[in-house]
Amino acid sequence: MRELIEHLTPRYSLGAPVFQRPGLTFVDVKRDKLRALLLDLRDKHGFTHLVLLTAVDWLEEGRFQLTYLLNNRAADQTLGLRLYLDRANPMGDTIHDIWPTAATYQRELREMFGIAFPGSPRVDEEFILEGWTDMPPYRRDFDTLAYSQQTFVERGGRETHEPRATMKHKLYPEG
Amino acid sequence: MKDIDKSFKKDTETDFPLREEMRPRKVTTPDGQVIDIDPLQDYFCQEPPKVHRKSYSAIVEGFYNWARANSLWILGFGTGCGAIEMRPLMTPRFDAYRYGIQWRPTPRQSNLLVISGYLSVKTLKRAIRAYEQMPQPKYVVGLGSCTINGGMYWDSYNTIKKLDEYLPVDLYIAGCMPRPEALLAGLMDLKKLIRKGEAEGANRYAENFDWYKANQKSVIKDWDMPDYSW
Amino acid sequence: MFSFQPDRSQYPDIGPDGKFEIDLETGKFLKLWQGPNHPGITGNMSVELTVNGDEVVEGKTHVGYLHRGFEKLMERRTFIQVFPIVCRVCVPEPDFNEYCYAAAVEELAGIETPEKAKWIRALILEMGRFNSYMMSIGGIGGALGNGIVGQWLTYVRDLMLDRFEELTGARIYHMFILPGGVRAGLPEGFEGRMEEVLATAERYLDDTEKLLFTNAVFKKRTKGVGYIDPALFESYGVTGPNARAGGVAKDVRKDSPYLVYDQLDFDVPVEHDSDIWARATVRYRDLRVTIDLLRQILAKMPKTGEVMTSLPNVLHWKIPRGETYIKGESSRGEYGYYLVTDGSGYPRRVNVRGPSYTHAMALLEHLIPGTNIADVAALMVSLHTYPPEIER
Amino acid sequence: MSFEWIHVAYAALTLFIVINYGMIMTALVRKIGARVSGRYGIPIWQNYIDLAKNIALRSKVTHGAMFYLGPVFRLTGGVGLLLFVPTIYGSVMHQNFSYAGDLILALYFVFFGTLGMALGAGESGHPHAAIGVSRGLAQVTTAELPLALAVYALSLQYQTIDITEIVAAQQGSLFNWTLFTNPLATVAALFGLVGTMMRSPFDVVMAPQEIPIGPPTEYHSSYLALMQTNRVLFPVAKVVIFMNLFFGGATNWAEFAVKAFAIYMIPVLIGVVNPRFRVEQSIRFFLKWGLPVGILAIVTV
Repeated sequence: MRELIEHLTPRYSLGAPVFQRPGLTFVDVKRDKLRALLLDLRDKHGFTHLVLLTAVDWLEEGRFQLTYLLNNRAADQTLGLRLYLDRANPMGDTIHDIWPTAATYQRELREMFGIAFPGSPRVDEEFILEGWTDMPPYRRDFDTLAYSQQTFVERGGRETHEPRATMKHKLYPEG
Repeated sequence: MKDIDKSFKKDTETDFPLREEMRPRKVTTPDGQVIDIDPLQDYFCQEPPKVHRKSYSAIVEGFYNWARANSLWILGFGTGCGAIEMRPLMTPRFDAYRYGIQWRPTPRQSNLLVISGYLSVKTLKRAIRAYEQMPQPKYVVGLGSCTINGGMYWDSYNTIKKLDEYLPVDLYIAGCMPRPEALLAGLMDLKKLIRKGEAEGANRYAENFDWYKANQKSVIKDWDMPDYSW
Repeated sequence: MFSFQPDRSQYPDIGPDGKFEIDLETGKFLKLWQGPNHPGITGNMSVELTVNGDEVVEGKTHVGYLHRGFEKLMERRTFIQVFPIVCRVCVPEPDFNEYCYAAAVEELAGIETPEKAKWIRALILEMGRFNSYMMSIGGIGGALGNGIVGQWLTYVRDLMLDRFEELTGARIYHMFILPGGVRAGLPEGFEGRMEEVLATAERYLDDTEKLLFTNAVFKKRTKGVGYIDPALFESYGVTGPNARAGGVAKDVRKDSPYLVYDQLDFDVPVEHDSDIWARATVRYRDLRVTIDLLRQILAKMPKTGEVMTSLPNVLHWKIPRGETYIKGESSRGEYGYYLVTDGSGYPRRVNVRGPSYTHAMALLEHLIPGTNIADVAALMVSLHTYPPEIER
Repeated sequence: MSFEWIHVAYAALTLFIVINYGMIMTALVRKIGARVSGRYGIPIWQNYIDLAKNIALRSKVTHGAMFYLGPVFRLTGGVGLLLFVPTIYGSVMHQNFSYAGDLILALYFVFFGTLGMALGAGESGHPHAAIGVSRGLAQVTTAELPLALAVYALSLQYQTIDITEIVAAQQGSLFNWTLFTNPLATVAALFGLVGTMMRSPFDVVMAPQEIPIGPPTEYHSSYLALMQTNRVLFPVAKVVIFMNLFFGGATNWAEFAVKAFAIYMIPVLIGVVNPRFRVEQSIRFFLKWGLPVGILAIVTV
């Protein structure tokens, strides 16, 4: 794996790799190099299987992280490509022509994180939510409990035990 | 558990836009006729449900209730994870057929809607449609803690927390998930309710139709649906 | 004399982009919804079909009826609070969620699992696979109109649920595999009772083979129907038995062994036709392998040893920033958890990679055009999709 | 045969007996099926409760006159089929309204209900009903083909189209039954029986997993109760024809009960172990296997 990363780094200006465990590596990529890198990995290096495509919201850093996980079955290697997008106006590049199944992931990301993927088929159709008018729910600044309390009627009499407070009370009853 | 973000305010300003296919338009039929179509007029059942009286004779009503109790046809609509315990219910180990409980694939022929677990907003819309299509008298059983007060999903943005706000529930079966034995016991209790003539949820729904509809509309924004059962 | 070729004279025209131009207002086409309230659908999802006569020209999968926002809920919970809700992600085979989540947390927090816990985990996973296959084969029988197979195999599944109950205390959601190990060891005499269940299962499977897999009608309905070109496996992300039915021996248990699978002796069954028949057969054969594996695990398992390591104080448990991906071979294909931590006491992001995600969405939409309405249910069941893991 | 008003009462008695017999027998058959799959099965009187329940339902939504007439036509088909065929041979009471040309009328009534159902279900406006009807008509038509051919072969063989005479010709010995005198026609007719009984492998029309549940999708409450009555009556009436034509008829109710049950079990046994064909597969099956046997039966008479 190290050889492959070393081989690819100059050409695609990859970031510093993280060798999570034998068989799993994460590396940062640039947006303009992504497509060529994916094609190269798929066609020349045996990373033919798109395991998943998902996003992580780094609210504090003001950016989204897109993770493309690719798998090379013969070599038992998984490579995670991390791509950072500006959180204010997130815009990704569609890869549905490389992996048709990516269109589904992109639809989900569009709906759940509000990341645009222009050109991806049916990307603007509703995927999971229906009649949703609020901000995309997987963003960190969306508070699901607050939304739930403001939307749904709750039945009274529900008692919540916050574990830390409960344990503290049990162990030190005097306080 | 993370604390609630007090500053978070739900967006109540934005209205869900009417979709292209939901707008009124003119359509040319294959034989050349031009007709006006207003999908929302067509799709919505504008007529509120009727309150159906009981039989005049108590003996006849008693006999009817006995028949209804001993022939419960469940709509085969697995709305949540509870559906997985409905299957053992109909198979050799628990065999609910013994008690006259059967599966029906279409809402028109079923009397009992089992809400098997949490209802997401999207499923709630379909469950309401299925419920309204069922013939009276009809019964609703809420299965699992999540129909009672949200259960595991008490803080989820997409599941309803209290089923009886939206549909008239006759009986709840608690548990996550309730075992088939609990389901059988619950259905037996429902039978007792029916025989006593207390399971009049459909009439309750018809009497408080406006209240139920207002509750439903407060969570469901997009009412687009095909106008037949599915 | 008789031409049994379908009459395609009424078919839609093919547009410039190679797709059918479907104009519903011509009256030639009919929109049909299969699901969510439909006995032929696998769980609570729906397929929007456009039919011309008996043939489907377009199919769109609609999911989201089971969406609870798990990935959001997990972000609000501490690492140990996540553990009771992960199993709810996939109802018929919940244990994979527990294992993948536990393994991901262990890897990022640097916790070692005891050897015996690994064996018990493998045992639980294989028991879950057994249940899942039982439902799948029964479902294929049911979708094609042979309900008896479904009845028998659900009964066998109930027997295995008894063993689950004995081991974990619950029928469906076991919450048994938690970060650091498993909750308990095996009860006294468990092996003997498990052997009884397996023997019963084998008897019922013999009957099933005679009833279903030698039946001419079943062969007619399934052979050559729902063919997936093996060349498309990679582009549509096909894994698990669906790929093995097309001659690609993809199996995470062999490709990158986890838990104790490198110490077990088993073969991965492979079929080559890549149609519904092959997918049903490969599941049936894999079920036999699973039964064998269960016996092996019980025989080779160390009799003594710890099953749980001591965790740090879970109320103040913080895991340093990092990310990982853990995968396993579920009964439907590669099941994985992508976990990102940010140094706080809560996960930053959990993403579930359910195999149904690719199978039921892009692949199914690709396969449906051109099939008969009657085959859609069988096609869907043969892909073995569980909707809760698509939308979570 | 001259008409007397008492015959109406006799026919009503026959109808009553046959409906009750059908109720119990279909429940029994379902119980047997349940035992095969390892269940205890429904109570034997479940059909009566279901019927009472459906009549007891309060809301009745109609889609127009034909929607209402559909089940009525269907029941008419069942009742007509029963009443124009001698149920018990040699009995004055259960001779019903059989007359010299009843074989042709019976053939007509076998199909009549399906057509009525098509009209009614078509008006319900549910796409499943429309698709189910078009499939059902296509499949039943081809399934009836061997049956019609077998009936022609029979009328050639016995030189009559009077069922009573056909039954009379079969009396005396077991080997006088058409089953033994003309086995080809019997086989051809059994194709028709299995094909129209709406059991696997020819039940894709009503299959819940594909087009749930075909034509009766929208029927509920009293409409469904009418159809349920027909559902227990029609198979027995059909079996009566087969009993009369091929299995020597019945001279008393006990013989009737045994023979009807045995003949009814043929499609049940086939259905319980087989998955179902697609529509075009079953059409192909009847054209490929049923039709040649039927033609052969005519040729070899």
